[in-house]
Amino acid sequence: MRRLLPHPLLSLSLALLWLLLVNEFSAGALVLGALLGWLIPFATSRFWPERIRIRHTGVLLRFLGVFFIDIVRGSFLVAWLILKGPKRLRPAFVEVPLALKTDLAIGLLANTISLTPGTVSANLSADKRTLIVHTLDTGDAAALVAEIKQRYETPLKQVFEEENA
Amino acid sequence: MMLETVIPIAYALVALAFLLSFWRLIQGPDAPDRILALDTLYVNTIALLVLLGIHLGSAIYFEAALLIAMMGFVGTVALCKYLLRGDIIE
Amino acid sequence: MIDILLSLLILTGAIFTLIGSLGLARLRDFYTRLHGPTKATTLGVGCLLIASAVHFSVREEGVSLHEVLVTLFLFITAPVSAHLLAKAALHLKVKSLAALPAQDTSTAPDPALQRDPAD
Amino acid sequence: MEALIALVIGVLTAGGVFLALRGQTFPVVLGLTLMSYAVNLFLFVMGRLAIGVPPVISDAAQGYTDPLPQALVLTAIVISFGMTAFVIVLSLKARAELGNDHVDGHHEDSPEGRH
Amino acid sequence: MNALAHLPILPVVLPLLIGILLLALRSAPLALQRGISLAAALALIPLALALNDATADGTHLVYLLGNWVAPYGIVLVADRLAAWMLLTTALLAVFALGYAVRGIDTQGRHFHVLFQLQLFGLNGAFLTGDLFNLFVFFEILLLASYGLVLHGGGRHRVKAGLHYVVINLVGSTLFLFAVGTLYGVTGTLNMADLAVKLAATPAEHAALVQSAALLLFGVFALKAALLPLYLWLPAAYAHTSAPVAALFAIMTKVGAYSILRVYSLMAGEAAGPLTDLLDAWLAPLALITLALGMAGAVASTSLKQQAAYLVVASIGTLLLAFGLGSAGALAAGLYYLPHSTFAAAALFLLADSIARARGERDDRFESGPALPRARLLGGLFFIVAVAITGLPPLSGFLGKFMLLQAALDSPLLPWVWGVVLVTGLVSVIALARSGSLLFYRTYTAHDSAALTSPANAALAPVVGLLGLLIGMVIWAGPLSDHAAAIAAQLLDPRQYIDAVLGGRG
Amino acid sequence: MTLFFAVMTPFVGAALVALASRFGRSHSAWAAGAVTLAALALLAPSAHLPFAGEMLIQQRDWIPALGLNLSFRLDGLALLFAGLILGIGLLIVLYARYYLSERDSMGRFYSYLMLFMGSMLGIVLSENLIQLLIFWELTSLSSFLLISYWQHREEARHGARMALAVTGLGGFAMLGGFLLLGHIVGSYELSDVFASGDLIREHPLYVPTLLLILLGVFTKSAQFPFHFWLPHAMAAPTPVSAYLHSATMVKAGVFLLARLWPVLSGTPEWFWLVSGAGLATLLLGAYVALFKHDLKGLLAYSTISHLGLITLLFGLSTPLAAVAGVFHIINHAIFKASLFMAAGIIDHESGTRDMRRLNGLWKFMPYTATLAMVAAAAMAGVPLMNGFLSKEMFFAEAVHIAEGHIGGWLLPALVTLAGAFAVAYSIRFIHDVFFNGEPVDLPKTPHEPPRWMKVPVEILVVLCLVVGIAPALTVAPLLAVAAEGTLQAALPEYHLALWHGINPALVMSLFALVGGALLYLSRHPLTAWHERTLDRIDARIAFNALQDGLFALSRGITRLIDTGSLQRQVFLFLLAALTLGIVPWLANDTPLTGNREGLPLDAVSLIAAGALIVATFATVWWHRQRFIALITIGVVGLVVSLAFIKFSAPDLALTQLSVEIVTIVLLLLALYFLPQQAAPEKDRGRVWRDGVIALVAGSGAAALAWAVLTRPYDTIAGYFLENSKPGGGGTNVVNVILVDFRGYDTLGEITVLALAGLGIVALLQGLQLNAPSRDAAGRSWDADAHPAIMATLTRILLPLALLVAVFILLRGHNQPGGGFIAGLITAVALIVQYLANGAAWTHQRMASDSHPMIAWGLGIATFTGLASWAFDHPFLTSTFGYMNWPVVGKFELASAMVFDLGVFLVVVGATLMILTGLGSLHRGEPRTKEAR
Ligand code: NA
Ligand code: NA
Repeated sequence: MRRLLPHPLLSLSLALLWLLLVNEFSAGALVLGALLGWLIPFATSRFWPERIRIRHTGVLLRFLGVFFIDIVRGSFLVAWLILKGPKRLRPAFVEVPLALKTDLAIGLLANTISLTPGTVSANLSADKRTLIVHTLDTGDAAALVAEIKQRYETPLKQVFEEENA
Repeated sequence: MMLETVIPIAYALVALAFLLSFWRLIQGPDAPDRILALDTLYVNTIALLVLLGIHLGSAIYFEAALLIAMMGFVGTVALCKYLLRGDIIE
Repeated sequence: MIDILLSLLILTGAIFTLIGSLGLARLRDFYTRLHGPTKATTLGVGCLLIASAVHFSVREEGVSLHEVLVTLFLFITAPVSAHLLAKAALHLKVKSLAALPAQDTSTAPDPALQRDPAD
Repeated sequence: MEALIALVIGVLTAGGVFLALRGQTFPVVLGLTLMSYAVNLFLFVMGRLAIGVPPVISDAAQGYTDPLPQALVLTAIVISFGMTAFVIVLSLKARAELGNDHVDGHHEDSPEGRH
Repeated sequence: MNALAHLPILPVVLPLLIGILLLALRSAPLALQRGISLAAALALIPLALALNDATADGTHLVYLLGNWVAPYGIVLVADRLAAWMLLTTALLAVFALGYAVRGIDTQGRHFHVLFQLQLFGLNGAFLTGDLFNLFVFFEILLLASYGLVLHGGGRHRVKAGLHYVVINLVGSTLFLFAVGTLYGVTGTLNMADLAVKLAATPAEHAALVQSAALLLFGVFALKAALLPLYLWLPAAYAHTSAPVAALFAIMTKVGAYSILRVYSLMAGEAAGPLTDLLDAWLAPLALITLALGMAGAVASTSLKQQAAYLVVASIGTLLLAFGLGSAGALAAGLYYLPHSTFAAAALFLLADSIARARGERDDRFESGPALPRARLLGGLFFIVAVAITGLPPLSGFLGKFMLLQAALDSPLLPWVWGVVLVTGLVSVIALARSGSLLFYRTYTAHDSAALTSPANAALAPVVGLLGLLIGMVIWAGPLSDHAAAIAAQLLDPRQYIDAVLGGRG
Repeated sequence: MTLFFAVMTPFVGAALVALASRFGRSHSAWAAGAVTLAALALLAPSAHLPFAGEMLIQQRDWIPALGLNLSFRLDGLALLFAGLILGIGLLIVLYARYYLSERDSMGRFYSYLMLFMGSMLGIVLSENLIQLLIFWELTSLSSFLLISYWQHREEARHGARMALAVTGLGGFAMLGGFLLLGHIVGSYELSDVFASGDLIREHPLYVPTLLLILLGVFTKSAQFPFHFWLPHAMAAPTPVSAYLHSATMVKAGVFLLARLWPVLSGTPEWFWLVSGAGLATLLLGAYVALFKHDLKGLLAYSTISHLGLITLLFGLSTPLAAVAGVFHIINHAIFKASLFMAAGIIDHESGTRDMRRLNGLWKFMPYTATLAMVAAAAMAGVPLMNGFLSKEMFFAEAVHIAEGHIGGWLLPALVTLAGAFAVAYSIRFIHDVFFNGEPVDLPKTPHEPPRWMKVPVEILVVLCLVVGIAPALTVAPLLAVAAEGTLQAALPEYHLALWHGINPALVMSLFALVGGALLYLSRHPLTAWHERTLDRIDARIAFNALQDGLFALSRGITRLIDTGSLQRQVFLFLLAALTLGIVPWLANDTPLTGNREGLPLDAVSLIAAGALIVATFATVWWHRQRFIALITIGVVGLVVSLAFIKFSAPDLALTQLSVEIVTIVLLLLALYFLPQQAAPEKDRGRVWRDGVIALVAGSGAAALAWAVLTRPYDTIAGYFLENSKPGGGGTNVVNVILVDFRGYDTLGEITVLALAGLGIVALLQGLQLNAPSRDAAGRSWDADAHPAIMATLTRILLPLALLVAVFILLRGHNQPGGGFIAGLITAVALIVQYLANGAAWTHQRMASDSHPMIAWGLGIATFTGLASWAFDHPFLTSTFGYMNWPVVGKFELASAMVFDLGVFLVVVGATLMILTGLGSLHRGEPRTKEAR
């Protein structure tokens, strides 16, 4: 089973995306989508040997909600800051110590940070223990770090890294 | 119709965005600025294509937008990797 | 009604697109310029794509959702691009309004990680 | 619009020609690339300009543009891609064999950048 | 359709298939690869002969690719000229390959694949009836030739190769500009259809179509190495490996062929604004090319370089014949074409054996060690030199004789005779000097072990090519009659047009 | 075809002789003798014909359309020459057997000699002028081989090359002359030419024809001013000199004078040119001969002089002079061959030919001396010798011609003077060698030669005497038929006898004899004067200067043009293209602008075009800051794609976008190994020049585009739009064109791509480049080879991108997309893996060898094309059909889709092959620690 269907989640997503892609919800499209959903992960399984496990679906959904809201929030904030003028900005580099261990989770966190209000993840230390984040306008660096850890890192850790769901 | 007034305005805004990005690309001053500007130009182009699609009522521009999204990313990655490592495939 | 929604989406999208580029053009160091395109432009294009999806779903029979794919793509790639750009800028020590991070461990001249200068 | 396109083709050609006449391999490659843009555009517009009438058969179409130049340009793009790739690698080979990146293997014009 | 109906495509498809097969078999034993490659090249000869036979009575074999009629689909057109070119190519290929399989083919990768695809490109170019498809096959044969010209590498080869590649890339760009313009005016790409449409071009487009047609001529002139566009040739030919240089003897002829093919159709006697378009250009430029090529041959400092310049000179002679344009001159050129191809190939192959036999002196014109098997090498050199200088009794003399005779009616008579005769003499002087330096002014080598004695198998292709030249002398009657028949067909483009368009023109 | 076989015998013999030498030295001599005899035997049965007043002509078609046939003629003149060639040839064969030393290759010598003999025979027996010319040139070639026989000697090499150059010049000129002659007459057959004498002489092309032919004659027969090669040809072994430079090759020129005498002579042009050259040569040769210290040099100039005499006789244009000319040809051949052989014996036995060292040989070789004396007497024109007879006739004709002309004494006086010099050098030849004191420091002690070396000389000397004493009994019939053959008319009245009474000719002979003796006596002051003055004038210097000039000029021109500069080549090509493109506009008054309505301009297009233009300029401006130029060229590509989209070409846009990125990746890969920046150009002039040509080229392209875009046109496109769906089964017409209507183009195009990949693989073999350890600013590279965030997230993109690729591939036939774009997307998706994770990581996960993929792709495409043969359709005929499956529903299957799959595979394979090949270039393995 594992060898025949290495990434069921991915297969499902791909089949779904196929339907989006062909922009058509016919039986034929579904058959082909399913076929591709099986075939592509199968063909690329060597690129992605470890299986992704999602432990807390609820946490994930909540995280996604926060994420989307924060994107919008972040965009408005950045827009406002841009319009307000460059002179008012208080940019800074902030180091965020990481509790996450896996590359996938770290990557997702970094992406999340970049898409959400006023922050862009700029660099990951070689030991993968610290993420350097650039913020556009910040007063309290420690508060920002705390917010990042609480809002994004914790749920990500729960979803992707916590043993024994 | 409302769309017929909105779309030209949108065109103008996106075109202006395109110009600003291009200005940054020419202006620099550093290589990352120019890469960022090129990346932004790609995204601006997607916006233009989406507008064009709505305007002309044609879905034919969708693949181009999709491809621009993909290719723009690859270009940016390659350019950055070059700045970081020189050897982009090592 | 749909027209209003569409118009709103289109306008919002276009404005965000513009603001992103405006930030790129106006802000005064690379790191701050990075924020505009990463967020505002991405959202702007997202809005336009949604507008497109709505437009085609309404005008033609059947739902048109393939625009979601482009959006998804952008949302995955934009932060990666931003990250790499920032990383490159830090590596090049591009001048910054904020103090550059004190000791960047990954770019430190670790002899074990250095290439042999002879080659 | 036709004048604008002609202008664009002209500028691309001029830029390509100027770079193709440079002494180092890299600008020559850039020049060839610009020239191929120019000629691809040129070949394409030989089917005349048309907006919103792609050559995809459908009942709703109000008209079609000339598909033949498009097919030709596609072929031309692919071929020039292969050619460009080849000339890029060849320029590296020349760099290795000639010791510098001048197209004639000269030393005087190229103090080797900062390598 | 019977088997004969597919005949025109066979010389194209065969080398393609063999190329693919050899690519798949790239790890197979070398002997197998060589055997397949040689067998395929040999097989092209009967195919070409069959095509010559099928077209001898004036038939145009028109092959509708994809079963689409002209001018919409791409057609292959096998007429006397195409068949003649195919035969020349096939014969040349066998001997070039026969030389290569003695070890040069292993100096780099993919020699046989590139070689077969080169033949694919050449044969395709000779058979196509479509101008854009001609471009495509030009690119195939060029890219294959890039690979071949660089085969084995080395400083000089790479530099010459780079020049060859870049100048041809610029040439390809111009090709597209020209084809594009012609399409933009006529809306068609089929050469027969183009001929019909161009002949009917109204006067208000005159300069435009002339401009396009002349730009196209520029491209062909570059490939053919006509003045002032021959500068890529000497270095490229002199520095590449011998079998490749030998095969390249046909490369310039592709340009010459294209000039003949395209302008016999588009710029003949009743061609509207294109009537006699090339008259003012071709012959005068060919004359100067001949003169400058010969100057280069005289000035050369090594045998391969000299051979390369002699190729330039021969292309001057050939294009002079085409430029004069009369039936007699065309026939002379068409007889001279295989001759100059085989003679140049023989010289390149022989030069390689000589260079090896001379050790570190290579093929440079300087006193060197006495050669192993000097009699044999010297004798062959003498015969090749006689051939390439156009001295009696070999075919070069007959070709030039035909040309000079045909020039009697030309207003350029004094120029043609003057240049052809004087360059003939100059080539004799130059080659006498070369032979004297290489074979006569020798010293006894201290270390004769360093000299490679040429094997019989290495000289066999040279002998074979010389055999072809002798054959061209013995059967000069029928061959020159056939050349005249080709010329007659070319001078009556209506036949071609009717055959292709089937009255739709 | 006996004549043909007679001519061919020596050619075939050449090979036999070479072969025979393998069995022993003298075998080749025997073989050569046998070959010569065989040729004689082939001619013998026909030899009586001329004497019976008949002529033998044998013809066979060769290239009838060109008037070039194998045709042979045996008339009196031909017979005489054939006899001389073969007869003297036989003696030479015998003589050379003993002359050549152990170190000389007999086989080679005789082989060359046979080649030469055949060529000569061909000349004299030819009925067709062009065929004659072919043999004429063959004599030049074979004599080159003979003269250079002792190739290790510099003078042999130079002498041979000079002879070849001069006679080659003549040969090419004569080709022109014969072509004109053939043009005038309408045939190259001598019979036709002889029948057209008046036509020829009255034709406007007569003078050029004559000049060209005479150039051939004069060079071959060493007439002034082309005489200088002959003495240098004396570097050949003496048998060669005896044969070529007395009896045969140099006689080819006078043979031709004789042969064409009936049609070309009799005009003032002929008279002045031929007799003028002859007289000058006669005098010059005789004069110089006296002062040569080299035995063979003396004979060479003597030969020149006698050839001048013969030429002069033919120039005089009277039948009697012509008869005398033919007679002297015979006599000269006999005595000069014997003299050369005698000189060869002396050289052979004493080791030198220098007359300053050779003295008193009479004591050592009295027999040879006697033979030499008889032959020399013939050369001097002493009575009782054959030379006397023809010289008498010559003097008589000189007087006859001069009669009645003002200054008529001049010609007789000059020829008498020449006669006196001939006597003087003949005396010198004898006295200086056989008497005149003791030999000086000879390398060998001389003695008589071997028996058989003398025999040929004896035979010839006997002939000198016999002919001289009893001409009417010996030579008369032969002379008569030969003269008849020359004149192609009845013979004039003449009388061959020793004694004609006391007449002006006899007086002149006496004057010559006495004057010659006086000249010889005063030789010391004369020599001193000569060496101070005229000796310094040497035509060879002029020839060498001419030849050096030719080489210098050629080198100069070639260096000037071919500088090995690519920039110049590109420049010239552009210049040529611009000229070709512009000239028609100057020659016609075609308006640039047509009358087609255009599209209105819009702001977005204007902005995009503006960006493109600025980006192009930026690329040019920054081409030395290469990384930046890459970014700006990226903008250019983007806007070009936008233009494709704007003007309804989505397929193009997709392709352009994908290619653009792959190209940038390629350029980045390359840039790593190239200098990051280039120094500014020093040559401002070149920048301006290139700027101007770029401007003109750009304007030209723009004008061309404008001219077309403003004109209406008819196109075959309608057919594609109509037939795409019903005929090709696809609604995306562009794709249907690509895979169906013009699938053959596409097959070619993917072959190009495959070739690019293969060519690059071949190029990369053995190519290793030093990886720079620092970037352009001197910073060391970032240590993080594979940033984790990029690596992780790009892995998600791979399946996504592949999904898109499949989508694009499958829909291509009906919507924008297709194999090519899908292939590029796939390749790019995989390349991103290389970018993010490195080559080693990626290669653990996929096959690193792309060859099979390319082979499969090309194979699939080709076999899809071939499959149509099975259905009796031409190559690449497509088919399609609609399937209806349960659940799936109706869908289309088209063979063109399979073809497109082939395209896809080739694109993926080739692109990966190129990129990964480039990515693995740096020397050795990367030294960074692998992240994983
Ligand atoms: Na003496
Ligand atoms: Na397509």
